[in-house]
Amino acid sequence: MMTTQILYALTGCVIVALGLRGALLHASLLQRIVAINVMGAGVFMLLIAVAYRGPGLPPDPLPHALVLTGIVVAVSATALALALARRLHAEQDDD
Amino acid sequence: MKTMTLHVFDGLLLLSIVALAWASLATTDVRRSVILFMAFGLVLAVAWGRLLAPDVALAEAAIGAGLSGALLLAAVHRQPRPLSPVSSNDSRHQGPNGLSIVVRWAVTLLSAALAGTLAWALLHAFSSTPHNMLPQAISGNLAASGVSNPVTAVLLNFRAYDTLLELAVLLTAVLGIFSLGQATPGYQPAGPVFDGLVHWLVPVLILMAGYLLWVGAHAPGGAFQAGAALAAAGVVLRLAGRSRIGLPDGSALRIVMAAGVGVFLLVGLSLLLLGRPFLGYPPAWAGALILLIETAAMLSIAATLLLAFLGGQPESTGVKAAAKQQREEISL
Amino acid sequence: MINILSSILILAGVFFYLAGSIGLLRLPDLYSRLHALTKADNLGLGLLIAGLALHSQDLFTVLKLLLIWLAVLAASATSAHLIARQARRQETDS
Amino acid sequence: MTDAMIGLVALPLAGALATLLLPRSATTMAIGTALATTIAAGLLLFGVATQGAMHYEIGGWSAGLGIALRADGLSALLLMMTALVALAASVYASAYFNAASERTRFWPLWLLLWTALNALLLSGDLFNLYVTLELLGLSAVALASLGGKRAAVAAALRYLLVGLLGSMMFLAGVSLIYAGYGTLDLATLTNMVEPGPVAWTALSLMTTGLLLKTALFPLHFWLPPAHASAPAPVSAVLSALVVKAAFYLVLRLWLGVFATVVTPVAANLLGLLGACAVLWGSWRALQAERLKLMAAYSTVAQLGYLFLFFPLLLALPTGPARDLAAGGLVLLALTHGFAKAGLFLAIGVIQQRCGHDTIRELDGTAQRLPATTFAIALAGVALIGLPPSGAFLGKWQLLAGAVATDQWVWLLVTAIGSLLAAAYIFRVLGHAFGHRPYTHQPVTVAREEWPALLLAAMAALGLGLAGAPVWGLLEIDI
Repeated sequence: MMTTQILYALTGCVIVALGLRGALLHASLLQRIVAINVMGAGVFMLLIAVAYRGPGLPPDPLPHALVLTGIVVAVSATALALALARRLHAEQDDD
Repeated sequence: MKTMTLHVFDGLLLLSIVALAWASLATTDVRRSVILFMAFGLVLAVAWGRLLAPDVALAEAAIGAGLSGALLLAAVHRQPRPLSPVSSNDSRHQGPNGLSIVVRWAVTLLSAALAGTLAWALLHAFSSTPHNMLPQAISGNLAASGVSNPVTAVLLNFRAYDTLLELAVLLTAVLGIFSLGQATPGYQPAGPVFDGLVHWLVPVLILMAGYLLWVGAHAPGGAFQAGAALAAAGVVLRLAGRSRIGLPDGSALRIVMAAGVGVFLLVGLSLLLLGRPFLGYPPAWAGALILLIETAAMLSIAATLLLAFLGGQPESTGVKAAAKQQREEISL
Repeated sequence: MINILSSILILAGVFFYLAGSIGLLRLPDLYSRLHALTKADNLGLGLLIAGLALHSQDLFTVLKLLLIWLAVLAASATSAHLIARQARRQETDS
Repeated sequence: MTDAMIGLVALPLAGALATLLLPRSATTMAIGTALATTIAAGLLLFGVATQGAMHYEIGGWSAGLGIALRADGLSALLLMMTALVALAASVYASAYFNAASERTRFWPLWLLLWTALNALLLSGDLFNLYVTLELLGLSAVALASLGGKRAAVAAALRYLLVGLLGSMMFLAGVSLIYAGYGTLDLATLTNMVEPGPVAWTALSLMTTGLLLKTALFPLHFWLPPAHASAPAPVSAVLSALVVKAAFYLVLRLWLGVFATVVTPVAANLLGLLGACAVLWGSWRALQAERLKLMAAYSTVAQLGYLFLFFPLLLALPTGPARDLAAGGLVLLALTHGFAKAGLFLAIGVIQQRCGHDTIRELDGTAQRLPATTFAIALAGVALIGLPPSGAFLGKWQLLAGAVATDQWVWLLVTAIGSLLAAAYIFRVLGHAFGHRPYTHQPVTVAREEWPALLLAAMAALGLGLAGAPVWGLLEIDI
C-alpha cells in the first residue's frame, strides 16, 4: 500500500511548491496569505501521508494530532495577518 | 478490482486538489482566489477522510476551509472592488506585481527545486523500514490515557504541553487583533429567508458542538472541532446582522478568552502540587480532567475565532445605539 | 438485494449531480444556473444518502445522514435565494 | 530544582493571564511576574551549575511519546540573559507607556513573548519547537504593531509573512524527520541521525526556515523596518532575544543533533553569509539617518559575527581549542544581547524626550541627557568589542580560532566589521557631544535610564571581567 502513501506525499510536495511560488510572487497581501495557507496544507498532506499505514491498518495517530495543532496555529496566524492588512488599508484611506 | 477503483479515485481527487490550488494561486482576482481556496480546503477534507484521518478532516472542513474562508471573505468584502476589473490574462505577461519574467521563472524554478528535493528525500524515507516506535507506544499507553480516541489521547494527554502552547498562540493572535482597533461595523439585518435559516441552524450548531465535544473521547471529534462549530454559529448570527451574537461583555469576555489556557495551566500546576509530574493526569481521573480542559478549550477557541471574525473588540453592546453603529450597505 | 437497491440509488444520485454540473456549465444566465445547481444537486444528494442509509448498520447513522441532507438543503436553498436577490438588486441599481 | 524549568514556562504564562484578567493592576502584577521568572532562571542556572544538565518529562511520559524539557549549560545561560534583559525592559516599559490603554494591551502580549522564549530555550522536541517558534513570531508581531502607526503595521505585516514562511519550511523539515526516523525527540534523534538524503534535506529546510527568522544576510530585509518602528522596549527584546532564539536553534541543530551530518562546505556557506551580513549590516548602519535604524542594522551585523564561528567550530578538532571557541561564541551572543537591549532602551529615552532620533540633530543630548548618552557609549563599547567588554573576549576567540585553522578571511572580515562598528558608534557620540552651549539643567528619568545603564554596564564590564564561568558552564552538555 506504499503507492497511495507515495502518491499523496508527492502531491503534498507539489502543493508546497505551488504555495511557496504564490507566496513569493503575489503582490496583494490577501493572495500571499492564501498562498501561505496552501503551502501549509501541502506540509500537512506530507504528515498525513506519512501516517497512512494502508487500507486495513489503523493509521499512526501522532501526525494527525500534529496536523490538528498546525491547522489551529495556521488559522490564528491568518486572522492576525488579515487584521494587520485591514489596519494597513484603513491607514491608507486616511492619509 | 477494489484497489483499481481506489487508485482511480485517488488520481481524480489529487488532480482536483492540485488543480484547485493552482487555480486559486494563478488568478490575480482576489475574490476568485479566496473562493477557490475554500473549495480547495473542502476537497482537502475529503483527502484526509480518504487517508483515514477523520479528526483532521473535521478540523480541516470546519477551521481550514470554513473559518479561514469566512475570515478571508470578510477581508475581501471590505476591500474596495477594483474599478476596471483587470482581466487576468493581460496582466499575465507583466506578472501579478510587475515582476520581470526572469524573477518569475527564477521563483518557479526555486519552488520546483524545493519540491524535487523534498520528494527525493521522502521517497528515500519511505523506502526504509517504517518506524512503528511511536504508534505502538501510543496504543500501549492508550488505556492509561483516559480516552479511547488515540488522536485525542495524543493531543490532550501525551503531548498536552503542545496543546497548551497552541491555545496560547490562539490567545496571542486575538490579543494582537484587539490592539489593532475596534471590531468592523456589523452587517445589514437579514431578510426573512436568511433569518428563518438562522433561527433553525444556530441551535443545531450549538447542539452539534456539544456532541462533538462529548464524542471526542472515543470517536473523531474534540475541543477544536467543537469550538469551530460554536464559532460558526456566532459567524452566522453576525452575518444575519444580529447585535447579540453570544459573546459576553467586558471582563466576562476576557475570562472566556483566557479560560482555555487558564484551566489547562491550573490543572497542570495543581497536579504538580499533588506530587504528580506537570500535566501528568492520574489514570483514574484522566478522562474527567481531559473533559474539563476540553470544555474550557472549546469555549475559548469559539470566542477567539469569533472575535477574529469580528476583527477586534466589540463595542459593549449595551450602550451601542443602532444609529451609531454604521451598517454596511451590502446585505447578505 | 440491499446492495443492488443501494447501488441503483447511488447511481441515480450521481446522475443528478452530473446533470447539475452540466447545467452549471451550459445554461446561459445566473438564475437558471442557480436553479439547476440547487435542484439537481439536492436531489442527487438525497438519493446518495438514501443509498448510503441502506448500508449503514444502526439507526443513529441513518439519522445523522438525514440531518446532513436537511442541513445541505436549507443551506443551499438560502444561499441560492440570497445570491439571486443580490443579483436582482444589482441589476435594478445599475 | 527541575520545578524551576516548569516555573520558567508556567510563571510568565500565568502572569499573562493575570494581566489580561485584571487590567487595572496589570503593571504591578507584570513586574512581580518578571521578578519571579528571573528568580526561577537564577535557580535553574544554579541547579545546572551544581548538578549538571537537567531533564523533565512532561506528563510523566517517556521522551519518545511525551515532550521532554532539557536544560544544559548553553540554555541555562541564555535563559538567564533572557530573564535579565526582559526584567530590565519590563521596568523600563512600566514608565515608557503612559497611556493606560496601551499598557493594558502591552503586558499580556509581553509576558506571552517571554513564555515563548523560555519554552523555546527549554524544549527538547522538534514539533514543540515549531509551536514555540509560532508563539514567538505571533507575539513579536503583535507587539511590534502596538504603536499602530502605518510604518509599524506595514513592517509588522511583512515580518509576520516572512515568519510564517520560515515556520512552514521548518515544519516541512520536521515532517521529513518524522517520516525518516519516526521520532521527534532531539535526544533520541541525535544518535539516530546519519548522513543521507533525509538528514541533509531536513536540515537544509529547517535551517532555511530558521535563517529567515534570524535574519541572516540575504534574508534580513524585514528586520530593520520592523525593529526600527516598534516601541523601544519591544525593539530591545526583538533585537536582543527573539532573533537570538532562532540562532540558538541553528546552533543546537548544527553542533548538537546533526553534528555528524554537517559538511564543511555547508559550514563555510554559513560563514560566508555571516561575513556578508557583517559587512553589509555595518555599512548600512553607518549610513542610517535614525538611531533606531542604525541599531537594527547593527543587529544584522552582530548576528553575522555569530555565524562566522560555524566554519571555525567545524574545522577545530574536539579539544580545549574548540571549547574556547564555543565559549567565545556564547559570550559574544550574551554580550550582544545585553548591549543591544541597553542601546535600544537608551534610544527610546532620547526619542521620548527629544521627540526625534535623527542622528544629525543629536547635539546637546550629552548635556541634556547625560545618563542616556553614557549608556549609549557603554553599549557602543560592547558592540565594537573594546577590551573590558565580553565581546572583546568573544572576538578574541574568533580571531584565535581563525588563526588556528588558517581561515584568514574571517579574521579580515572581523577587523573590517569592528572598524565599521567603531565608525557608526563614534559618529553618534560625536553628534551627541555637540559643543553648542546648553542652558537648561540636565534631565534624568530614573525608571527609564537605570535599566538601560545596567544592561549596557553588564555588557561592557560584567561579562568581560566575570566571563570565566561561561566556559565552565558550557562543559555541561546534554
